[in-house]
Amino acid sequence: MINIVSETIDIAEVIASVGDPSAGAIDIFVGTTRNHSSGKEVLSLEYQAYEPMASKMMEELGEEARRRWHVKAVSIVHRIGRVDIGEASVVIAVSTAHRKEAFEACRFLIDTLKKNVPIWKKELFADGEVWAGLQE
Amino acid sequence: MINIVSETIDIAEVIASVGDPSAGAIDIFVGTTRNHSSGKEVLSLEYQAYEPMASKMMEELGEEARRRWHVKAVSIVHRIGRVDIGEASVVIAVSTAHRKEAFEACRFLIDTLKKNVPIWKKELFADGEVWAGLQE
Amino acid sequence: MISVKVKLFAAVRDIVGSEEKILLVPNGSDSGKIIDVLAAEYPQLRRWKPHLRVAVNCEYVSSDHIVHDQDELALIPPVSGG
Amino acid sequence: MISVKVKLFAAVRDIVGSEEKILLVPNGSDSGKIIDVLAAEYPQLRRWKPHLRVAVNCEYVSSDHIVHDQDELALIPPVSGG
Repeated sequence: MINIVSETIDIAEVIASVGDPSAGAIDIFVGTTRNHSSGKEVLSLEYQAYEPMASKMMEELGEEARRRWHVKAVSIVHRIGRVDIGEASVVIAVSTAHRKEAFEACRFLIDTLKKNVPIWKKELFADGEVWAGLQE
Repeated sequence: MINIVSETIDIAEVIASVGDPSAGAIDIFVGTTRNHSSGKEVLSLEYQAYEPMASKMMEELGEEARRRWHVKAVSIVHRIGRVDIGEASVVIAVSTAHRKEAFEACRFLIDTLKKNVPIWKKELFADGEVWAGLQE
Repeated sequence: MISVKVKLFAAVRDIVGSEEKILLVPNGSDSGKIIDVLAAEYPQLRRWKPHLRVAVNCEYVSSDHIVHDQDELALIPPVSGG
Repeated sequence: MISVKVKLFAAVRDIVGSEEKILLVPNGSDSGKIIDVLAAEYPQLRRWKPHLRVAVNCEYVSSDHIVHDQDELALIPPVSGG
């Protein structure tokens, strides 16, 4: 399941989507929106994506994880639009025979997604809003 | 949430239990029962625990993770009794401000649980059953 | 001259005030040139240039990548998904 | 003599055929001695001895740990949870 959605991500559904009787391990990463950034209170967040390219890259990343870590199944779901504090903006799930591979593949996927996949986060503060990314 | 249960683990509930508005990352490990072990087909599994000691150690492990990785919240739920193939035997969830700590703490928790927490798995094969552990 | 579509995102979209622009540029233009053409019209883009990656048809390309008629480009400011 | 409770698990429980045993052992016995006392009654336990850890009151202890009256011990075969 590779998906970009504008509603709440159903985490249980994402996990179920990587279920496999030959898998012994599932690692799941959930990115959630924080109430603080750069020392200031964040009121809410908004995500924007270049959808066709982001979907394509997420598919390619999933394929790369399959090849490199003998992944049984991988799902990546990113939410766009407004996301309230504490809600999931991204969910990545990876199933493998053994846990080491699940952790490594999941870590690779979120690290690479954050570095390269064309999605942007706008943080709304009491005194204005700012696109994250350049400062980091 | 530190728990030993004899029914299906509600993974979504475990994840929700570590939600925190100051957390930006949740890593979740799900151990699932595999249909193969030592090259043979596994029909089902049964887990046994020394419950008071297992609970105490799981609490202590959670505390250690909090101290070492600035964990916001941690939950560890292990299932005992019969567990069918593909079902979750253990779910560990860790929330942190940043993802590196979530992955490291979660990895530490499952590695240490598997090494030290007094829980045992019996694998039922077509031709008999065996307690895992000694061979590994 | 060739015609390319340029998709705009995040801070760059806010500066241009539009999700995409259709640009007419000389044959043989590279992706860096596309940014210059837009920056001529929107001077605030100049300070962004060193931070922008360019994608052509949903693939990142280098700044000397030659664009073709009907290509879909995207200016990619530093990403912050996840 | 002191009385200790010994909890049994997994393969060791199957050998003994019981979840726990109450043992009377001499004052000053260490946890290794407890295994020997049980192994005298259940010889199949002998090959397990090198693989067993002992817990006293829910804490792992070394094999020379002196046990006390009313302690709850547990023989811990190699664990396989997770």
